[in-house]
Amino acid sequence: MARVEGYVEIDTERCKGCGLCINACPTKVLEFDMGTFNSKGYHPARYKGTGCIACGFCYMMCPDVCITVYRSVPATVGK
Amino acid sequence: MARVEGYVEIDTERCKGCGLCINACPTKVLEFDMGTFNSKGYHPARYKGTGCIACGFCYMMCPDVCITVYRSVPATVGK
Amino acid sequence: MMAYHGIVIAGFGGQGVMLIGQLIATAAMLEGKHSTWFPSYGPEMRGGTANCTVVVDEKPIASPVVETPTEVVAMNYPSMMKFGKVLKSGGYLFINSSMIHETLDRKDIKLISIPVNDIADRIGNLKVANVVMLGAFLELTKTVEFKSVEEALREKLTGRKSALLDYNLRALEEGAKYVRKSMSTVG
Amino acid sequence: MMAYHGIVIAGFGGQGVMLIGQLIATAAMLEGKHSTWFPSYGPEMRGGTANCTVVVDEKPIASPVVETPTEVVAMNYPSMMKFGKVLKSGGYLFINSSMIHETLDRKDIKLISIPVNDIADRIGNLKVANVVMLGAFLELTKTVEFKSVEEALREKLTGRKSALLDYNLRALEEGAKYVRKSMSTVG
Amino acid sequence: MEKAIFNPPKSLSKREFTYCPGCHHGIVHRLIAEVIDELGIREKTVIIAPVGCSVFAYEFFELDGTVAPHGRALAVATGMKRARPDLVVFTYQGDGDLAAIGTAETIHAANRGEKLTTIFINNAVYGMTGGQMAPTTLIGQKTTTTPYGRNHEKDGYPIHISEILSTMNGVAYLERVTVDTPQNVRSAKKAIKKAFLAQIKGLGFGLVEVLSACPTNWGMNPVEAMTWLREHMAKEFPPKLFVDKVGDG
Amino acid sequence: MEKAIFNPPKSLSKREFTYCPGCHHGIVHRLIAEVIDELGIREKTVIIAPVGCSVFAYEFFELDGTVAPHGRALAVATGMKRARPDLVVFTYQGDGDLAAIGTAETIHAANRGEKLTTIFINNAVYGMTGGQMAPTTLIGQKTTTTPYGRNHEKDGYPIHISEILSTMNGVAYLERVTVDTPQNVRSAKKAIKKAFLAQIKGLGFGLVEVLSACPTNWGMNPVEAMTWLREHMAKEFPPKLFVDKVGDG
Amino acid sequence: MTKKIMMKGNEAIAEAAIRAGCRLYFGYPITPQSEIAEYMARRLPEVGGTFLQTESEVATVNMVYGAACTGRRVMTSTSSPGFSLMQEGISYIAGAELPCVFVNVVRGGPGLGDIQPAQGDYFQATKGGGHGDYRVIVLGPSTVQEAVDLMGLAFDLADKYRNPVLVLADGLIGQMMEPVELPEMRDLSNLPDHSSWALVGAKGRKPHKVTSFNIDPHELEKMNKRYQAKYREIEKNEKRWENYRVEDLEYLLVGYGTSGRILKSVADMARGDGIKVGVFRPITLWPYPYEALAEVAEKARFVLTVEMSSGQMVEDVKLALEGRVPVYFYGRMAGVVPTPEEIYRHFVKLLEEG
Amino acid sequence: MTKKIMMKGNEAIAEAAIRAGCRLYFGYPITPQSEIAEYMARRLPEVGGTFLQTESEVATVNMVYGAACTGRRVMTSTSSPGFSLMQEGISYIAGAELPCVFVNVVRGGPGLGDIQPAQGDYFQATKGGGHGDYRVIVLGPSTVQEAVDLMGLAFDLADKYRNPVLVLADGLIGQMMEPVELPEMRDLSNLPDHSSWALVGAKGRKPHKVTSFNIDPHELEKMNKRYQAKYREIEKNEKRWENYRVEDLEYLLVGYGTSGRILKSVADMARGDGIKVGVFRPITLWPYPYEALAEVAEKARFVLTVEMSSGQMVEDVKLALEGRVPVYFYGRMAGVVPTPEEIYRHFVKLLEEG
Ligand SMILES: Cc1ncc(C[n+]2csc(CCOP(=O)(O)OP(=O)(O)O)c2C)c(N)n1
Ligand SMILES: Cc1ncc(C[n+]2csc(CCOP(=O)(O)OP(=O)(O)O)c2C)c(N)n1
Ligand code: SF4
Ligand code: SF4
Ligand code: SF4
Ligand code: SF4
Ligand code: SF4
Ligand code: SF4
Ligand SMILES: [Mg+2]
Ligand SMILES: [Mg+2]
Repeated sequence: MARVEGYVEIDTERCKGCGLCINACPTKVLEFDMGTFNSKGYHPARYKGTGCIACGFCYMMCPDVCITVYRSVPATVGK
Repeated sequence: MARVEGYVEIDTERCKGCGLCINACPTKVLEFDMGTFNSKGYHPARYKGTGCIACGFCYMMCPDVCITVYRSVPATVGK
Repeated sequence: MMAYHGIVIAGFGGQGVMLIGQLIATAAMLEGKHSTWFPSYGPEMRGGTANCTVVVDEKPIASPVVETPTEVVAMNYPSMMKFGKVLKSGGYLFINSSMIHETLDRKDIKLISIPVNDIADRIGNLKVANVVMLGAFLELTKTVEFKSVEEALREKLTGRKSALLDYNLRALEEGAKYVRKSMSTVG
Repeated sequence: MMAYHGIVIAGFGGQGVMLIGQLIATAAMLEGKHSTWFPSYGPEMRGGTANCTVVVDEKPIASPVVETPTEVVAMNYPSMMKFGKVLKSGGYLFINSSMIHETLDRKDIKLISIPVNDIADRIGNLKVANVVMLGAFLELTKTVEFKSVEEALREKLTGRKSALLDYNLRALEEGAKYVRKSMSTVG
Repeated sequence: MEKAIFNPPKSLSKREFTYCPGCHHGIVHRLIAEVIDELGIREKTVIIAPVGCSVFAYEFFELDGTVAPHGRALAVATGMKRARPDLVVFTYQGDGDLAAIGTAETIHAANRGEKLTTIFINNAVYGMTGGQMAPTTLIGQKTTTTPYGRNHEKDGYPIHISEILSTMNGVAYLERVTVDTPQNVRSAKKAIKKAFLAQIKGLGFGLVEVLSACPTNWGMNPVEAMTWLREHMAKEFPPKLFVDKVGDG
Repeated sequence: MEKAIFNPPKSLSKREFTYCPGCHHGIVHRLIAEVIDELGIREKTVIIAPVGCSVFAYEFFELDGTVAPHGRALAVATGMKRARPDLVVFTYQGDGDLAAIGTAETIHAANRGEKLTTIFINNAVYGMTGGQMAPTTLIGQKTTTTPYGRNHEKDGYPIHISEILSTMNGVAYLERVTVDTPQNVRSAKKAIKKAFLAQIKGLGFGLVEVLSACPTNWGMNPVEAMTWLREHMAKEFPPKLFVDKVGDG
Repeated sequence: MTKKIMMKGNEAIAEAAIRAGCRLYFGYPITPQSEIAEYMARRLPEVGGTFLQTESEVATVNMVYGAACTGRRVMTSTSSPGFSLMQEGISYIAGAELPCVFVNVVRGGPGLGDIQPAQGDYFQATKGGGHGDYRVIVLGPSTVQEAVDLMGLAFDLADKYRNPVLVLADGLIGQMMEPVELPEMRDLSNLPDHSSWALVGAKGRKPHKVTSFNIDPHELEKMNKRYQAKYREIEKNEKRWENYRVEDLEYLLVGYGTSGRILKSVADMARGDGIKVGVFRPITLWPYPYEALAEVAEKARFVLTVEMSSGQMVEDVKLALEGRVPVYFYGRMAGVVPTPEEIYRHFVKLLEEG
Repeated sequence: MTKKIMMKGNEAIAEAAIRAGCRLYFGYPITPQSEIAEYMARRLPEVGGTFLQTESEVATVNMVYGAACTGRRVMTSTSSPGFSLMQEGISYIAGAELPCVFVNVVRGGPGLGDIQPAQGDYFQATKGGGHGDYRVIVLGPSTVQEAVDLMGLAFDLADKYRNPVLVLADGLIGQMMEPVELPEMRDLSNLPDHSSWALVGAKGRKPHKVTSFNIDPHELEKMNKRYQAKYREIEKNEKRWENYRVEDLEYLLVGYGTSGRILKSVADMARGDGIKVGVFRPITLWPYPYEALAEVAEKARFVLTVEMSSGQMVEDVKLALEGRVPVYFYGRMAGVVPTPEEIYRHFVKLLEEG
């Protein structure tokens, strides 16, 4: 069966850099954005850009409701 | 075996006429003294005078600690 | 009759002193008078001493408490000793002579002894001893009228309790009768 | 140097603003001066904004609160905006330029920008960024002497923490050095 | 020669009880005093009385004593015992006191395993204040605040304090007893003794729940009340040994 | 075409949480909001926030709400529900709030079988006030008021609220859960839904105890805290379904 | 005119509350006011209301908080120790601006004290027994009839100002029987509308939040200023008192509640002896009728304040008079009710002493 | 002279209590005073004392009651809402005449309020937040050093009078750090002897009974008279205050605790401008130093009272002055601490208006 393709949007201003999403992601496609501080002073989480399977684990573990997970309809329609 | 002989003393001023001793006495040798009121306005309990076996039931059930139970040394020494 | 009555009614809990106080106060109200009733209990949970203060007046009652009662009803010995002392000079002291065998050493009051338990026993219901006392009380003090107390009794004794009404009415009457008969003995 | 200092030190929780305030107050005490330190926290449980007020004076301090601080240390942008505004005219505003990229639009104050995070990073311990700031602060305001702060640090960092002493002493010095070098740029 | 074989214990004071005729409070007082006499601890025992019909209990014993605010006897006892661990401290509490307003103090003293003893008088009613519903009032039971009978939808269920406490590590002795017959009085006394021993031996918290009659507020004579206790209360609250870390001897 | 398959529930307000990074309070808030969305009860649901780190919870939901005095959320909720039985009322409470100062209110609301739902955040510590011992603090755990580790002789034992409540007739749903993995988050959500259903169906009191991490006061990073929760807290407080009168479907 | 009936104060208070539209009662028994709860337990189910006996007074006050959040009329009653336990909750209720009614039937204190009538809780009632700057409207009835009337007023004021109202009675008012006339039943559909703030589900509107909390002191100060403005408004509108035989007074007696009523007997006695004595009886204890008192007291040679306490309201009397008239005090404590005679004796002694 | 150290007010209070011989602490955490409990938890075991974190403030106050029954020095500390919950217990403690010490580190109210420094609990503290006629000795420190000194005094007064003593601080005193000198450790064997009444087992003597209860109002009134006699004695002996630059004053500022201390800055500012301003700072809030205040205030054109409340102590100022000097009030509420500058601006406005 074809692997589901997905992607996530992270509200980086809301993010507190706790890392629970990164820890939970089975495909390891999330990371800290070490290059920026948000206005609260945290390094927010960021999607590496590919490899998300839209499992929702990151959403489920995020204590600050920063993450929206999308399921893309396979390939046909562009991002 | 000879039946134990006993007798009871009742502090009639303390008595509230609840009847629990009378109810508990296995030999039915206690009764209300209907002829008098104590200063609290109750008919106190009274020992009929004979038949007590010094079982202590009346003492045990009396909520107002009015009763002292004596065991007489059989017959020899008078009351 | 005087307009103001400050009455203390006292006895053991269970002797019905509260009830007769309430009957007087209610009867007064029915007559368009002002009245107050106020209870007081001793330290015992139940069965201890209890008393109530009833004030009846033609005008609004400022103080429901009474320092020197105009009448005292004592259903037992401790009550007589306690409240007999503060009774106003010239006032009535009603005592339950079924239970009080001593008398109070005061010459300036009117002492009325009524064997209310015995009378009630004769009526057939020991519980109305208090109402016997009330009958005696009313007969002498005229605080309120008998018919007002009867009305108050009728209002109180409804439903299952209505069976008791007759006993109470008899008691009222017997109490009154007793003092009428023994009037001559009153100092 | 003036005798009275009313200093506000502000930043995120975790940036160590409370500690440097305490170090100033303690150093002042060691010099026989009077001092007070008072903290204030934002609504967040942790990691929110926090600030403290330090007063140093030659005479007993009546008010530990300060309406118009003589010096403000702002470790982040919101702190600069909030406390920069109330800084006394002619006062010092120290800002952490590692995190604050804007400046405050006031001409009547002395604005000192120090990239304390970067300096601390260079020293090898990001946690001493606050002490870098303290070094800069002392170098310019002379509120207390360096050696008193060193003494305060030595008292604070005992046991397991004594390993950190060197980092802190370096940080103090680097902060001071940085402003000495950039002195010429101060308006 | 004659011998008084049953007579008032020394640890009781001479004051007459203020309880109603036939009230079980008096029986339990006597048992406590006997136990204190037998353990020889009168001179180091302190009683904490509750607010309830037994509010005067601190006067009824020949012991140092005080009366706690309603429901707080176990907090007062905790403070006292922590201040003077050498004392034997016990509380005497009704169901309103211990299981309604004092719930938190009861649960936490027990859960902490305070070295204290509690005699808990469960009479399914608020005696002192004139017969209102207690937390232990039975379903269907009429009281002045459940004039139509206790209804679990409106008034909730009877609370089972001993069952609750039985889940706790801190409890060293816990038993529910009755004093409705001479035999049961004897067992109740044994339980009370063990609840004191749990404290004296430093094992933890000891509590004896005594199902007790309140003839006055139940509207029964003392003998009827005994029967009602047996036939109704003991059904809802079965006498039982819940915890015994004291053992025998 | 793309579809947001996981996105913030409507019953949450837009306000950012004031919790520390990695604090589980936020996860549980989201679950509650999802459940309210799914049950379609947002417009008749009222939240009672506690005093504790979640004191702002009444601002975090798009619901009518209030904050109760510390420990009294279930009394406030009882008053509200009795006044308006048509509302869905829930409390959200910490371990200090629900199991220390609020013990009596908790026990009696549950025992009465109030038609209420409670989400109980057990994080073994007083978060808001800076990490003091909670009634649920583990033996040996260091907190600011047990600087030498909790010692049962001095500080008592951890209290097991769910075990206590499980003895009560009034309880219709009772489960202890964790939110330490996506799978457990999913189960926790189911439990929360059932605790609401217990209320909605009029069955009685529903409570879900959520073992939660307090990284800040535990002195760990959020990921370490998860592990500690699993390895220590869940040993003392095993996740378990205690009471389910709701059934399936 | 409705018929007069003989009623115990406590029961009259309960019935008056029901007639004022109260359908929610939460309470924990305590002498000398348990008859209020008992009456409610019997009567509320008859009118579709809800009675709940709570586990404690702490629970009670918070249940009242919760019920008041819905905007429905709710009350509780207690006596001194129980009222002390409610102080935290009352502070919250005042801060959250919730309308509700408390009755404290005061007994002898401090501590467990006794169960007799007293007035030792005046400070607690009027100056705020709880923490923070808040006010409770306090009404002090002196007869059973007035207790009935003030219960209705209490609910109306609570609703009007979204503020807790306390009826401060004493054991005598609670326990005594007097003839009363009861008001008609209020039409429930006609009670004040609280839909703009009540918590009843955020249906088709923004959520309502009820709170006494704000972490930002400047925001919290704004809330406090709102409360204070309301309190000034109440002070302006709601002061109530009774003057008795004050027209030509030379001496003034001041008392509230039971002692206030007893003072009328004292005034009558004095006037019987030709001494012109009047009585000022505050009915609202907060807001205190300072100006009205000052006005009648100006003419007095001295003022004698009588309380069933060690002297609490007397501070308000002094605040009203600011030293312009000598203020004396006579009190009985701990449940002892002074008789008119003893007060009069004390008054005469003061007269004679100069 | 002992060495000065920099200490947080809360910790200094705790250490001062220990040095005063307190070995028993019961408490429930609440901001802004939890450091007292935390310090005690760490420190008491070191000196053989007992720390217990309680399940609530209601439990706390009753544990204090129980511990105090043994005659040992015991204390607790809390902040506003927690102190409200203790009111019933404090009334019992006062009635039972038990010595013990309370600390209330006041925060913004009412209700949940906030956690910033405030003085809104003055009425509750000084007029009796609980029921009945009782008094608590109330001490109001204005610096960390004074908090230390008053803790020692608090224990001594508690023992001397067998009465609860309250140290009424505010969040600023609790949270701030200042240099302090600590007293020496008290010799525990030398503390006051309570063996004549304490509950420690009736060994070879009649049982002791500790109680606030008497069912007979006349007996209870006797107990109350005993309390009142003691209160008069305390009023006679224990009033304390500070005068600051009052010798030649033309205007007087009055404040206690934190606001009292801030007023000294205001007086300095005014004197800088040539205006002769003095400050009166009561240290005992009960008994209130009425006479001392009246004495310095007589000379003033007006008095300005400043509090971190809506105006509570100002009533005592008015009671002291009885209208002889105009009394104005300036207050900030809810946790806002006024600055010397804003107070001075207000003062100048009054000057100009008046
Ligand atoms: C704070 C407080 N609330 C209420 C009361 C009134 N009160 C006195 S005893 C009591 C309950 C008594 O019932 P229980 O504890 O079961 O004891 P019992 O009289 O049945 O032995 C109550 C509610 C009080 N004294 N103090
Ligand atoms: C009467 C009262 N006592 C104490 C406090 C202080 N206080 C606020 S929150 C809290 C405990 C918080 O712990 P918990 O309930 O476990 O919630 P958490 O912060 O851990 O989520 C305490 C003691 C208070 N606000 N009110
Ligand atoms: S949805 Fe799943 S795969 Fe995608 S980022 Fe989140 S956790 Fe990773
Ligand atoms: S879980 Fe949420 S808050 Fe934490 S790092 Fe990820 S996006 Fe940020
Ligand atoms: S001792 Fe036994 S036999 Fe004797 S009177 Fe008592 S109960 Fe009856
Ligand atoms: S049991 Fe005691 S109180 Fe009752 S009747 Fe017998 S002697 Fe009297
Ligand atoms: S009321 Fe009940 S519990 Fe109280 S003394 Fe009487 S019988 Fe005993
Ligand atoms: S202190 Fe703990 S419980 Fe509170 S917000 Fe922070 S992590 Fe969460
Ligand atoms: Mg009971
Ligand atoms: Mg917690």
